[in-house]
Amino acid sequence: MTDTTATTVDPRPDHTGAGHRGDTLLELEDVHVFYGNIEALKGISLNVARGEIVTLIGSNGAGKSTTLRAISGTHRPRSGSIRLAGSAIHNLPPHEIVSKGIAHSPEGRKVFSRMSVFENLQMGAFSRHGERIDDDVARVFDLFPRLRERRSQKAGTMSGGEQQMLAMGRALMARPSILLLDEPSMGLSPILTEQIFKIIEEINAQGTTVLLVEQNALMALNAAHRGYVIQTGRIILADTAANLAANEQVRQAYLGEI
Amino acid sequence: MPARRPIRIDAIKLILWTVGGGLILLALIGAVLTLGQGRISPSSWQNLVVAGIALGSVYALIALGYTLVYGILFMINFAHGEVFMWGAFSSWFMAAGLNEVGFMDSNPVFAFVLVLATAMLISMLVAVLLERIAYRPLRNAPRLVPLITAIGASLFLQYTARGFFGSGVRAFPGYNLFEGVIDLGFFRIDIDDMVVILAAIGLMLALYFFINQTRTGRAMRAVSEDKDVAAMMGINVDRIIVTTFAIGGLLAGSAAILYTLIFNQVHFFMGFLPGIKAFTAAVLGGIGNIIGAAIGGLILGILEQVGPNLFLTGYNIPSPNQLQDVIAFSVLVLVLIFRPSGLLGRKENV
Amino acid sequence: MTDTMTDTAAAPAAAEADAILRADKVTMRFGGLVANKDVDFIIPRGGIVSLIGPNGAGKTTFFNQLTGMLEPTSGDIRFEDQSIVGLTPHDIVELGIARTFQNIRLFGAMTVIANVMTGAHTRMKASWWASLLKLPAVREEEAAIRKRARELLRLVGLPRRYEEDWAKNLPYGDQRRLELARALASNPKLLLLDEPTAGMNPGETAQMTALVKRLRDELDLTVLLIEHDMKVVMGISERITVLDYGEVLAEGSPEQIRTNPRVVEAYLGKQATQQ
Amino acid sequence: MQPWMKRAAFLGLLGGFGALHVSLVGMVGTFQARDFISGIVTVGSVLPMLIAILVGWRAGILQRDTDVAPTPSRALASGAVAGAVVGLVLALLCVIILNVDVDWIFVNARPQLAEILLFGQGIGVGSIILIVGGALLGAAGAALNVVSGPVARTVTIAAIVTLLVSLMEPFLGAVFRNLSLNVVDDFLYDRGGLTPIGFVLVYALVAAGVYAWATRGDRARARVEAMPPDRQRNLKLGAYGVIVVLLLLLPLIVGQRLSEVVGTVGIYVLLGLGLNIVVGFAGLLDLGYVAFYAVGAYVTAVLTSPASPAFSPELPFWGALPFVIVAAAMVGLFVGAPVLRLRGDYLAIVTLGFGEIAREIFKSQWAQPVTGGAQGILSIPPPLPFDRDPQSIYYPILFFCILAAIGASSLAASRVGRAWNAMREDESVAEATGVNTTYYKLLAFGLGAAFGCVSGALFAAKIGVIFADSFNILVSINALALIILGGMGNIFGVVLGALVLVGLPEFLREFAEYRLLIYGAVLVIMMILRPEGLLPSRVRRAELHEDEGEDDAQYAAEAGEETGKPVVTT
Repeated sequence: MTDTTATTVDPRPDHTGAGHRGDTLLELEDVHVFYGNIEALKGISLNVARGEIVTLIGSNGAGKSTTLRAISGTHRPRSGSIRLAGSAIHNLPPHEIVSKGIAHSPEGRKVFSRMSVFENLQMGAFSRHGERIDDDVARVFDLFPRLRERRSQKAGTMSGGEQQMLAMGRALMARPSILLLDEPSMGLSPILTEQIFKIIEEINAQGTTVLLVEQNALMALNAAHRGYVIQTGRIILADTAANLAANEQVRQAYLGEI
Repeated sequence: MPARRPIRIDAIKLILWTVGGGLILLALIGAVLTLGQGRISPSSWQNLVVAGIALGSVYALIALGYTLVYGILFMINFAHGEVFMWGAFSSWFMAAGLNEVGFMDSNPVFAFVLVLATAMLISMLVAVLLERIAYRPLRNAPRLVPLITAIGASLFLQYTARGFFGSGVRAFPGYNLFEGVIDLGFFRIDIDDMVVILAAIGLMLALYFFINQTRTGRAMRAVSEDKDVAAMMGINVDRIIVTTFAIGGLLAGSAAILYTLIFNQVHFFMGFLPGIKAFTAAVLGGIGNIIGAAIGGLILGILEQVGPNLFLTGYNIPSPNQLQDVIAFSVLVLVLIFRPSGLLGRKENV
Repeated sequence: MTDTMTDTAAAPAAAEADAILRADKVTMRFGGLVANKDVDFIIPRGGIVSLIGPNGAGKTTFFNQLTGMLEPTSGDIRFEDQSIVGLTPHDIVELGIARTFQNIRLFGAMTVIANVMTGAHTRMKASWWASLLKLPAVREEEAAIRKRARELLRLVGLPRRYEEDWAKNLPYGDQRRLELARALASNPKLLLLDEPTAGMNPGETAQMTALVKRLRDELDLTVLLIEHDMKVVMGISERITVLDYGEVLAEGSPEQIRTNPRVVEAYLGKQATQQ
Repeated sequence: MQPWMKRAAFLGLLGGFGALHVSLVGMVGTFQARDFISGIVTVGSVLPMLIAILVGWRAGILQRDTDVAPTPSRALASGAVAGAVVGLVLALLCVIILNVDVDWIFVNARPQLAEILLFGQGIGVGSIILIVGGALLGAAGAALNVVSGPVARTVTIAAIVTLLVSLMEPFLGAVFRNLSLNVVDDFLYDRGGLTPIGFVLVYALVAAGVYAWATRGDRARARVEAMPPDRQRNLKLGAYGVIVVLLLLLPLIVGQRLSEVVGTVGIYVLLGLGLNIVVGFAGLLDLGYVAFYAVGAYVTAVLTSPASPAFSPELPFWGALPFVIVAAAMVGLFVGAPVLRLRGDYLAIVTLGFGEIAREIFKSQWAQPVTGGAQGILSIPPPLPFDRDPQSIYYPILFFCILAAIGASSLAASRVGRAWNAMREDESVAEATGVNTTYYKLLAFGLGAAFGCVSGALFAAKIGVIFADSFNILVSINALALIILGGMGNIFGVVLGALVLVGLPEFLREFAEYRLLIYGAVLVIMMILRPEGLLPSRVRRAELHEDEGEDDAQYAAEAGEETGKPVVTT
C-alpha cells in the first residue's frame, strides 16, 4: 500500500475567504474506494474547517454516501489518506474513529428500532466509557423537544420525522467535533425538511462542525457555508455555497432549473 | 356501504391445518387411552417428568447458544452441537486424569469445579475458533453460504474428535458428590437431576442479567439490530460477535457437564442429536429470544421423556421410546406450521 | 373524515364512471398500529394518478394491498369490477397489474433478458412437462417471448449490448429502466410505480417522466405512482391523492392540491407554495 | 525480528497445526500403507510435505499483507522460514510422543507415528531432517511465486495430477489388467503407487500437456470459435458422441469389480441431479433429501422382494417403478407443503427433521411388519433378469442418469427454470412478477423427490439388501457436498462432484475412514474460497460473489461507472 504522507495542499479553489471559519478539522486526500472491482470514489480530496457546515451534493450513485462511509471507517478506502485534526484515521476501525470525535448519522436514519428513545441515546454515547451523560441527554431533548415526550417509547414505532430527530440526537451524544449527516431530509415532508435544516444550523451554531450530504441541493446550499459537487466518484466543483447556488451548471443539474 | 368480499380458501393452508390438527388430535386420544389403561404408575410419570425437566434444562442451555448467535448473525450455527461435544470430551480427560490420581475422591467439589471449568473453557475455545476461521470470512455472504459452512465445520469437528480420541464410547467416571436421592415422601428427586436443574436456572439468570443490564449486553443488542450502525456508535462489532460465540460456548460447555451427569458417557457423535433438539427448542421458544429458549428447552425435554409413553402406549405401539425423536421433530414441524415465530418470538418473516 | 368527503366530492363525476381500480374504505392494521384508515381511492382508466405523503403515511402499505402482498384488514379493492382482495400477487399480475419497487429489486444474478422474460411469466403457457420434453410449441413460445423482451428493452431505452449482462452490473438509472421493462413484460393494464425517480438527478428525472408519459400513450396503460419529488408529481399527474397518518387528507387535480390549505399546512409548507 | 519473518513464522505455525491435525487424526499413519512413489515416499509422509509447500507458497506472497518489497530472495527466505516452522512443530510433537504417554487422549499419538514422521531416524537426526526438509519444501513452495505464471501452473497441476494418478492405482491398475495391458501396469505401478520411472514419465507427460495448453490453448480455442456455427455444433455433437460411447463401454473397460463402484457413482449422480433441482435451481436447501432416497428404496424392496413381510405377490423392478414414482410425488408434497412458507435456513433444519423421522419410523419395531424394522429387507431382485452383476446393473443406472441430465438441463433453460431462478433470487419479487411460488416450490420438491426415489430404487436393486440405518443424514450431506463441490446449478458439476467425492474414496479404501472429515473441510474451504464450486453455472457465480451484503449492493450500485451522463462539465 502506498503511504502518502506528503502534506500537499489541495489545489482546488475551496479556501474562498468567506466560508473559511477556522483551522482545518477534516481533510481527505486522494481517497479511492472500491466495492469489489468497481471504483466508487476515484480520488476524492476535500477539507472541512472547524465550525463550518460543508455540503456534498450530487446525484444518486455519485459517491456521496460512500465518502461519508469512508470517513467513518464503515467502508475502508483502498488508498489515499483521511486526517482528523492532522492525524491519520483511514486505517482505524470505525469504533476508534468514533472516539476520535466523528459521529455519523446514516442514510435512512437506522435507529435501533427495538430499543427505547433513551436507550438509543445511550448507545450514541457508547464510545464515551462510563461518563455521565445526563447533560447531553438534556441537551438533545432541548434541541428536539418531541423526543423528550417519547423518552421511553420504542424507536421503531415513531414517525419518520421523529426517527430522523432521534438519529441526529443519537449522533450528537458522542459529543463529536464533526457530525456527518447523510440525507437528513430523505422521505420527510417539505415542511419537516425545513425544520430539520433549522436544527442543523442550530447544532452548528452551538459549535459542532457539520458535513452534510443531501439530495435536496437547494436546502443544503442554503444552510451550508461551502459545498462540493461530486459526480461519478470525483469532485468536479468546489466553492462557497452562495457561489455554487449561483452557478449556472449547478442550477441546471441539481436545482432542476432548465 | 360495508365492503363485502368473497371468502377464499387457501388449499395448502387447509391441508396443513388438517394434518397438524389431526396429529394433535391423535396425540390427545392416545393420551386419554394411555391414562385409561393405567399401566404406568403415578410415580413413573413423576420420574419421567423430572427426567424431562433435567434433560430440558440441558437443551435450554445449548439452545441459548443457537439463539444468541442467531440473534446477532442471523445464521444457524449448525456446529454448535459439536461445541458441546468437545466440551464433554475434554472434560472426560480432566475427570479421568483426576480420577487416576485419586483427586476425584479426596476432593470431589474441587474436582467437579475443575472438570466443569475444563468443559466450559474448551467449548468456548472451539466456539471462538469456529467464528474466527469459518464464519468471519463469510460475514456478508448470502444466507445459505454460512449454513453450508456450518454443516462442513460440524462434520470436521465431529470427525476430528473421532480421529483424535477414537470412535469408542467412554464411560464418565462418576462424581460421588451427587449420589443419592432427596425424598420428601410425596416427591423424590435424584440429587444429580436437581443439580442439573438448579445449575441451568442459575446460568440462565446470569445470562439474562448480562444481556439486559451490562454495557456489553446492550452492545450485543445494538449489534443484533444493525451491525453497521452499531460500529458507527463506537462498538467494536467483531469483538461483540466473538463475545457472543464465547458465551454460547461457555453455556454449551456447562450443558455438556450437566449432560454427562445424566448420561455418564462421551462419544464423538454425541453432539448431533442434542444439537438438533436444542435448535428445535430455540425455534419452539422463538429464536432470538432468551426466555423462549429456556421455555422451549423445558417443553421439549418433557415431551421427549413423557411423550412416547403418554401418546403412544394407548395405541399399543411396541417400544414407543424408539419413536421419541420422531415426536421431537414432529413438534418442530408443528410449531413452524402454526406459529412460525415460536412461542415468544417476535413477528418476523420466517 | 368529513373534510375528506368534501374533497372527494369535488372530483369530477366523469372519472367515477370509468374507473379501472376502485378502493373502498380500505383499512390496514398491524397489531395496534393503523397504517391505512378508510381509504377511498379511484383510478380513472388511462390516467396518471399520484399518491403523495410523508414517509410512514401509509403509501407503500396501500400499494402493497393493491398488489396483493398484504391483505386489507377490512374494505374492498376492485380491479375492473372484480374484487382482488385475498388474491395472491401472482394472480393480480395475471389480471393485469404490474409494479416496480422503490429500492430497485431486480433478479441481480440473472441476465437482463432473463429478467424481462421472467416478467412475461404469466403470459406464457409452457407447462413443466412440456418444458422437460422441450416440445416444439415450447421452443416457439420461448423465441416469441425473447423477441418481445428485446422490443421492450428497446422501448425503455436499454441498449442491446446489455442483454447478456447480469442485471446487478447495470448502472443505477438503467436498473430502473430494466425494472420498468420487466413490469411491462406482463402486458399490464395498470402500472404501479413506486418512486420511479428516486435517486435520479433532474436530467434523468425529466427523461423518466417523459418515458412514463410515452408508455402510457403507446401501450394504453393506466399509471399510479408514489412520488416524493413535487416537481415530478405536479408535472405528470392528472390527479393527486395526499395521504397523512394513513388517511386521505385531500384528493384532486394538481392545482387543487397545491392550493389546498390543509395540504400546505400539513405537508408542503409555506415555502413550497411560494415557488 | 523483521515483520515479514514474523509473518512467515506465524503462517508456519498455522501450517504446523494443520500438520499436527493430520498426524493426530491418524491420516499420516493410515496412509503410510500406501506408496506414492514406490520405495521412496509414502502417501502418509506426503501429507505434511504438502502442507509445508502450501504454507511456503502462501508465505512467499509478500506484497499482499506487508510493505516489504517482494524480492525473489526474500520470498524464498520467507517460504523457508514458514516451512521450517512446520517441521519444527512436528519435531516437537515427536519429542512429546516419545517421552510422554499421551495415547490415552490422542489415540494415534503412538511411537509408530513418531517413527513415520522422523523417517525412521532417531529423534536427533529425524528432527533435523524435518526442519531442514520443511525449509526446503517451503522455499520450493515460495518459488512458485517467483517463476513465471505458466511455469508455476504447469509444475503445480502436473504435481497434483501425478499424485492423483498414483492414488488411483487400484482403479487404473485394474483397468490396465482388465484390458490385458499388464505390461503398462507393471511399468507404472508397484506396491500401490507409481514406480520411480512411472512417476517421472507421468509427470513429464502431464507437464508437457499443461504447458502446451497454457501457451497455445488460446489459439486452439480461437480456432474452434472461428469455425462456422454448424461445424461448431458438429464438433460438440461429436464430443458428446465419444462420451456416450465411452460410457456405454465403461463396464467392459473397468472390469467387474470396479463396475460396482461406477454404479455407486451413478446413483449419486442421479441423487445429485435431483437435489440440484431443489437446491441449485430453486434455492431450497433440503437437508432431508435422504427421505426420498429411503422411500424409493423401501417401496422397491417391499414390492419386489420375496422376503418382504408385507406385500406379495412380488412385482419385477420395472413393475414397481411406477409405484416408486407415485410414492415420490406424494412424499415430495408431504415434505414440501409444510415447509412452503419457511425461510432458507429453517427449511434446512425442518427437512433434516423429516429425514430423521423417516429413518426412525422405518427402523422402529412399530413399522416392522412392513419395513422389517432393524432387520431390514433382504433378497431384492435386480432390475435386469440376469444375475446380480454390477456390469448389468450399470446400464439402468446410466439410462436414468442420462434421462435426468437431459431433463434437468431442458428445464433449466425454460420458463420453469427462470421461475425457479427468480424465486431463489428474491421470492417476494418473483411472486410480484407473476410467479406462483407455491406451485414452483412444490414442483421443485416433487421433481427432486422423483429423482431421489428412482435413485433409491436403483440402490435397493443394486445391493439387494436394505437397512434403515443406511439412510442416515450422511447421504443427504454426501449429495449436498457433491453438488457444492461440482458447482451448484451445473449438471456437469454434479458429475464431477460425484466422481471426486464418491468415486475417489471408493478407489482409495484408506480414505473411507476420513471421508467425512475431508467432506467437512471441503465444504468449509469451498464456501470461503470458491462458493460457486469447481464448475459454476453463470448465475450462481454472480449470486455467490455478492461479497458485500445487501446494503452494500445498494452502495455498489452507486459506484456504477456511467451513472447518468455527465451533468456538469468542468
